[in-house]
Amino acid sequence: MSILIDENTQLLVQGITGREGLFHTSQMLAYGTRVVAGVTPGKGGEWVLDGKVPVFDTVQIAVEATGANCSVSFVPARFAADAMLEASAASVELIVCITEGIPVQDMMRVRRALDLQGTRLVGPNCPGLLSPGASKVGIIPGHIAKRGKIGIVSRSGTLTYEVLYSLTASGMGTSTCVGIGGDPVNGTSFVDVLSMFEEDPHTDKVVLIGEIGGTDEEKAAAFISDQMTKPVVGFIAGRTAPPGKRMGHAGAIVEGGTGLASEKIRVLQSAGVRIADHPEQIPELLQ
Amino acid sequence: MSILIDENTQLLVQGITGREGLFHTSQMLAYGTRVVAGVTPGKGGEWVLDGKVPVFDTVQIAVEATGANCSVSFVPARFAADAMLEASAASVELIVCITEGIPVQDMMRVRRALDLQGTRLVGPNCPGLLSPGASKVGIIPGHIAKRGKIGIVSRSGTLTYEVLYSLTASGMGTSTCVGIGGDPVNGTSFVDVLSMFEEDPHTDKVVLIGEIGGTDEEKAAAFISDQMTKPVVGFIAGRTAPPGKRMGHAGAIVEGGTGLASEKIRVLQSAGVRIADHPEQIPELLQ
Amino acid sequence: MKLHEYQSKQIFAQHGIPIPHGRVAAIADEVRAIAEELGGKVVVKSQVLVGGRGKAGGIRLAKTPEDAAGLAAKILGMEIKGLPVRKVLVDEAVNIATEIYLGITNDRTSRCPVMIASSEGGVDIEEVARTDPKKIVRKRIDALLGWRDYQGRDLASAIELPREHWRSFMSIARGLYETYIECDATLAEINPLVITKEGHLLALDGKMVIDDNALYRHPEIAEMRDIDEEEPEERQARKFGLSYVKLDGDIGCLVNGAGLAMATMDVIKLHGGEPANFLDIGGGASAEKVREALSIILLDSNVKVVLINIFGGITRCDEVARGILEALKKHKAKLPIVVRLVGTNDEEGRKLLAKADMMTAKSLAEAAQMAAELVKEKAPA
Amino acid sequence: MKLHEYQSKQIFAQHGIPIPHGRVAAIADEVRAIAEELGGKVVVKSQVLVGGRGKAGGIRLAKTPEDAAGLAAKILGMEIKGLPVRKVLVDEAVNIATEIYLGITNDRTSRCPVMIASSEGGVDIEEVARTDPKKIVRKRIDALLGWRDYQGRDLASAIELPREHWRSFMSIARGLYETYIECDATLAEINPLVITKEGHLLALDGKMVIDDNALYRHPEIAEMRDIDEEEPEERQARKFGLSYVKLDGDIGCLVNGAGLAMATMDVIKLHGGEPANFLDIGGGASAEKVREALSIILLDSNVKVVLINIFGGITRCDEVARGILEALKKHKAKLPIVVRLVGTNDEEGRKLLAKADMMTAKSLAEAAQMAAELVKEKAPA
Repeated sequence: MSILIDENTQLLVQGITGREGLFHTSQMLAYGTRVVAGVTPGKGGEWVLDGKVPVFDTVQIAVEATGANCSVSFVPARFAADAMLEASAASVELIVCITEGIPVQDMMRVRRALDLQGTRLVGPNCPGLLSPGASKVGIIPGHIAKRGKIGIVSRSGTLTYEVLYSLTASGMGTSTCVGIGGDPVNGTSFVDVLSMFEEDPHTDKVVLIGEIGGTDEEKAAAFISDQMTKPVVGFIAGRTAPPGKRMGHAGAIVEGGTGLASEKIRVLQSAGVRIADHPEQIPELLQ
Repeated sequence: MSILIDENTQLLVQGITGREGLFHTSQMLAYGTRVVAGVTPGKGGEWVLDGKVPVFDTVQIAVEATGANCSVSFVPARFAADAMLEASAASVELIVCITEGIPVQDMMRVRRALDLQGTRLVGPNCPGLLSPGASKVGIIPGHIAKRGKIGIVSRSGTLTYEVLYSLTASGMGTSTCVGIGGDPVNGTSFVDVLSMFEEDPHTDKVVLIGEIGGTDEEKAAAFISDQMTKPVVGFIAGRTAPPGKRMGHAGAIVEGGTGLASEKIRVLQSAGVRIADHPEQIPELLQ
Repeated sequence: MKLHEYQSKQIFAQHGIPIPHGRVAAIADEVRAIAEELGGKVVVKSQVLVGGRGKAGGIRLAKTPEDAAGLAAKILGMEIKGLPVRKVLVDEAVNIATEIYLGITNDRTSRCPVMIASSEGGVDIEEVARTDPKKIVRKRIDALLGWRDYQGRDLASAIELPREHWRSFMSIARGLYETYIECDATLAEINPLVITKEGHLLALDGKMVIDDNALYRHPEIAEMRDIDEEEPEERQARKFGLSYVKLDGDIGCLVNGAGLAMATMDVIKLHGGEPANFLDIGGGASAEKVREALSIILLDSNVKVVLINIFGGITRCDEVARGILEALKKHKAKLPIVVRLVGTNDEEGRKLLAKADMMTAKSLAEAAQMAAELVKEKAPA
Repeated sequence: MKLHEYQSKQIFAQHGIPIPHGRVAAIADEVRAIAEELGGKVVVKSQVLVGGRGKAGGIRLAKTPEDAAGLAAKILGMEIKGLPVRKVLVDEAVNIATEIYLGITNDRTSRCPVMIASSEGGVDIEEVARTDPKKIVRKRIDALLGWRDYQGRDLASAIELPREHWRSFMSIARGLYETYIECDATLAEINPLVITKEGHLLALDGKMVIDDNALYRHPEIAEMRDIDEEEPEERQARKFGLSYVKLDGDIGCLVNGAGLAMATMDVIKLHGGEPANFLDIGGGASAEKVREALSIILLDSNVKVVLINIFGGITRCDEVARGILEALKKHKAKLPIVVRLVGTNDEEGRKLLAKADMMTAKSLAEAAQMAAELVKEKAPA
């Protein structure tokens, strides 16, 4: 019915008493997500949202008290790395980090540490996850999607909403929508999510929304070509973007010719992915 | 016939052109060990010991050129951590580090990194390995042992020779003698070696030589009690040693009551290990 | 954030990397004095944040202090790729025997830092990477373990550096790694790293890019920002936390989210239009932020039509509408504006805008098409 | 290598850990001056490298500078556990509300550093560990990832530290970790870490032990060694790279290898003897090193018999024999010596010693038995 999150997801919100944390917690509760705990250091013992969610000082105490198995983090960028490591150390299985603006060297260390611990991370700088009708973890507007059999994975935020919106408008439903985030170093990749959708009996077709930069789309193309049986429709943002400000010679050497939208579209098409010219064309290509 | 090393071990010597490296390489060659390469930065291209062993600048080049699968290191303490990491990065499977005096914080980092890479380390501050008649990796005098069915594992150096010597004098032979070293943080533990001996069809009985400090003997006792079928004879050095200079309260708290010879002897005896009063008594207990 | 050569080299020197003696100057007389101090023979190097300074004549060798002052006067009047030269670095001239390359950057594919070396340093390093990739050697660095000396030796060996320079090379590689880590750089590069005829290694040129997200923990580096080098629009955008890139077209775009902003540009182009900019107002923008964003677009004289595309999630459409109205009031703009608002509080937003004179679109495609047609209508036939 | 309290606290302060104002002094007049500077009310603390200073009267509160000078005069004349007090630390007196504990050391079982905290700081922390182990909280630290702030919060929460002190506690924990790492400490401990009545956290006492193997990279710490605090024999041993511990018995032991040295002591005891020392000459000892080792033993007036047990591996028996002969010649010793030499070049070694008047044994057991009997023979019946 969904991947990564479902009705049984017991959610902990890191940074729950901040403006964004509080607002989106109320949205998630309203959607039906089981938000069992919040964490804000120094505010342990309080309750927020009319006494619906208890707040704890540390993730460890929150997990011990509530059995939370998933965390979503709205913690400010300068404390975000620590928050992810804290959740991982407390054996939270899935961490969804919404925070944007985390220094890339922090993320390189965090990603390595989380891999060693075996913790799955989605994000950072991502809109999170939505399994329509079951659970919402993050900030994707719930009302724009309905339950169905299309899996969506995206590096983008609002562009994803655009696609969800046009799917719903065309009468199509979604199994799970996964925003993996657009940062240079993040957790879960396209390939990770594609392989989950391939295994998921409740997903029939997949939408992949990529953008310029990096090689995640190229790896996805290789995976689709080698291991996927389900049809994939794609959109790559940035066809008209000017070549990015280059990072010296080293950047050019490391990135080589990769990262261009045209190249990503080419390899995805070779892998059998139907590429939309614009986001609102996706429902048509899924039919 | 042996564990860890045998006739097929292809040895690389790190620090081969130093005084100790060179002397012990000649000893190992004389014993029949297949020493295929040496490494000393800046001396790549030279040959040592009458042209018997080629020297390379880096471990990576040496491994590529010779297929070495085991390394023994005589590199001075301040460069030893780097040497182990270098060998591990070059995919050497077994590293034997003879060097003593390596800072303990270096070893904590090295051990963690080697574990992540899946590299086995014996030592540091150890005499190495001897599989009589097959291979010698390290500095254990080869002539004092003969091939047989007794496995030896020890935290000590010369005390191990003492035991080997008295075994040989009593007509007993050794499958493999493993000196794991006495440093607070090292690689292979008693339990690691005991489980290899337990699996080794050519080892009938095992000698364990421990000493005061740490909890390695206690863990060995638990393993012997739970999983070993082969008889084990032990000796623990330091029964008369004065309580060590304590490392503040933290040391006392961390170490607790552990580390004393009397306690180690007690738990080993409870696990069915026969404990010798003095090293030369070991052959008698093995009969 | 890019650093100038002279700033990068000063930081390198703090981490034990040898650099030529030299100082920065903004007027020719100072250059003469510095050249005298340095013994006469110097290199005068324009300090602008673009590549290709040498080919543009922005790097010149001077044989005497007089000569240096003359060249500096010329260079300080130049523009390189549109950027006026406001400072020059005056470095002692060195006798170059060999030029090699050493750099460190993030490898996003393997999610770790990577150190890169080549025996073929100098301006053509990227050409080498294309035509002779074996000459480019990389060492990935474990993000937790950090740089290890043996890796420097591996690189030195792989680029066939003569052994007498290994120790010095390893020390420079260590220093470059420390620079990269301690400054939160995304790039730290020495090109060329020269071996002088006297047999010393020296970082002749240096380049650093700092992770903007990490500047909060490096106030001393943040202060190095050279605002003279920014487009005024970009400076204004940065001030309000907006992500803005100026482009060549005539349809100004205001969008929330980078992916959606790029997709909007793509769809404009698909309908025959040309975007005048990339502008992402980010998530949860306030009316004030929207006002400033729209102001930047309205002040761009190339812009003929404005397209506003907002998909409200964290961002509230009513807040966006308020910001639009404030900007219009402030600038009394007469430009045609196409607006598409969907998502959180979109009804309220549309109501607010109903009073203003602007076109509304239901879909992104429709909005782009409208904008493109408006431009054509305005164009002289 | 142990550091004094005042040295440890100075290092702590360099890493941002708040400590009381204070200075060290060696004479009572200085103490008066320091006390005046600090405002009169001070604590005078003996600086010796043993525990139990407080119980021994080596830590005293002074109400006036005069009082401080008087107490210092007394303390500077004391011996604590056999160690003469040569310096006192004069610290401002603080108003203590609560005493907690914070320390970091190596956990050899899990092969990583471990930070330890307790709400029950002060002299009885080990008693707490025994009787109420739940009051002692530990945090293991990933050797590659290092200390993370959330761990400090976990500790603060676990010891039920009032929330207003968390930020300060986390900063101290971070500072203590940095101290431990940057000094290659095997222990860095604050006991007590006090909360003053004014609500500040302050490291009232400090202890550090540095890894001797890492001293080469900390010359500034190596210079802090207080040679007044060492036994002369141990100082001499350290000078020559020997590992020596003085004991209470009368059989001097000279052995190669720590394990064998301990086993030798065990076997001596098994035969009714009492070792006078632990002495490991290490691997591959030169004649000079052996000479110095034997000299230390021969100069110990408690020693009645010497037992030399060498199992040659790297160590060459002929080299050992040469060292023995040199020492005997130098000291003209008349003590009975039992020698057991086996291994590399043992024939040559035994030949060299044949000329000297000493007993040889074939096994360790035999050597120990001989030594023990010789002591009994020499003892007055």
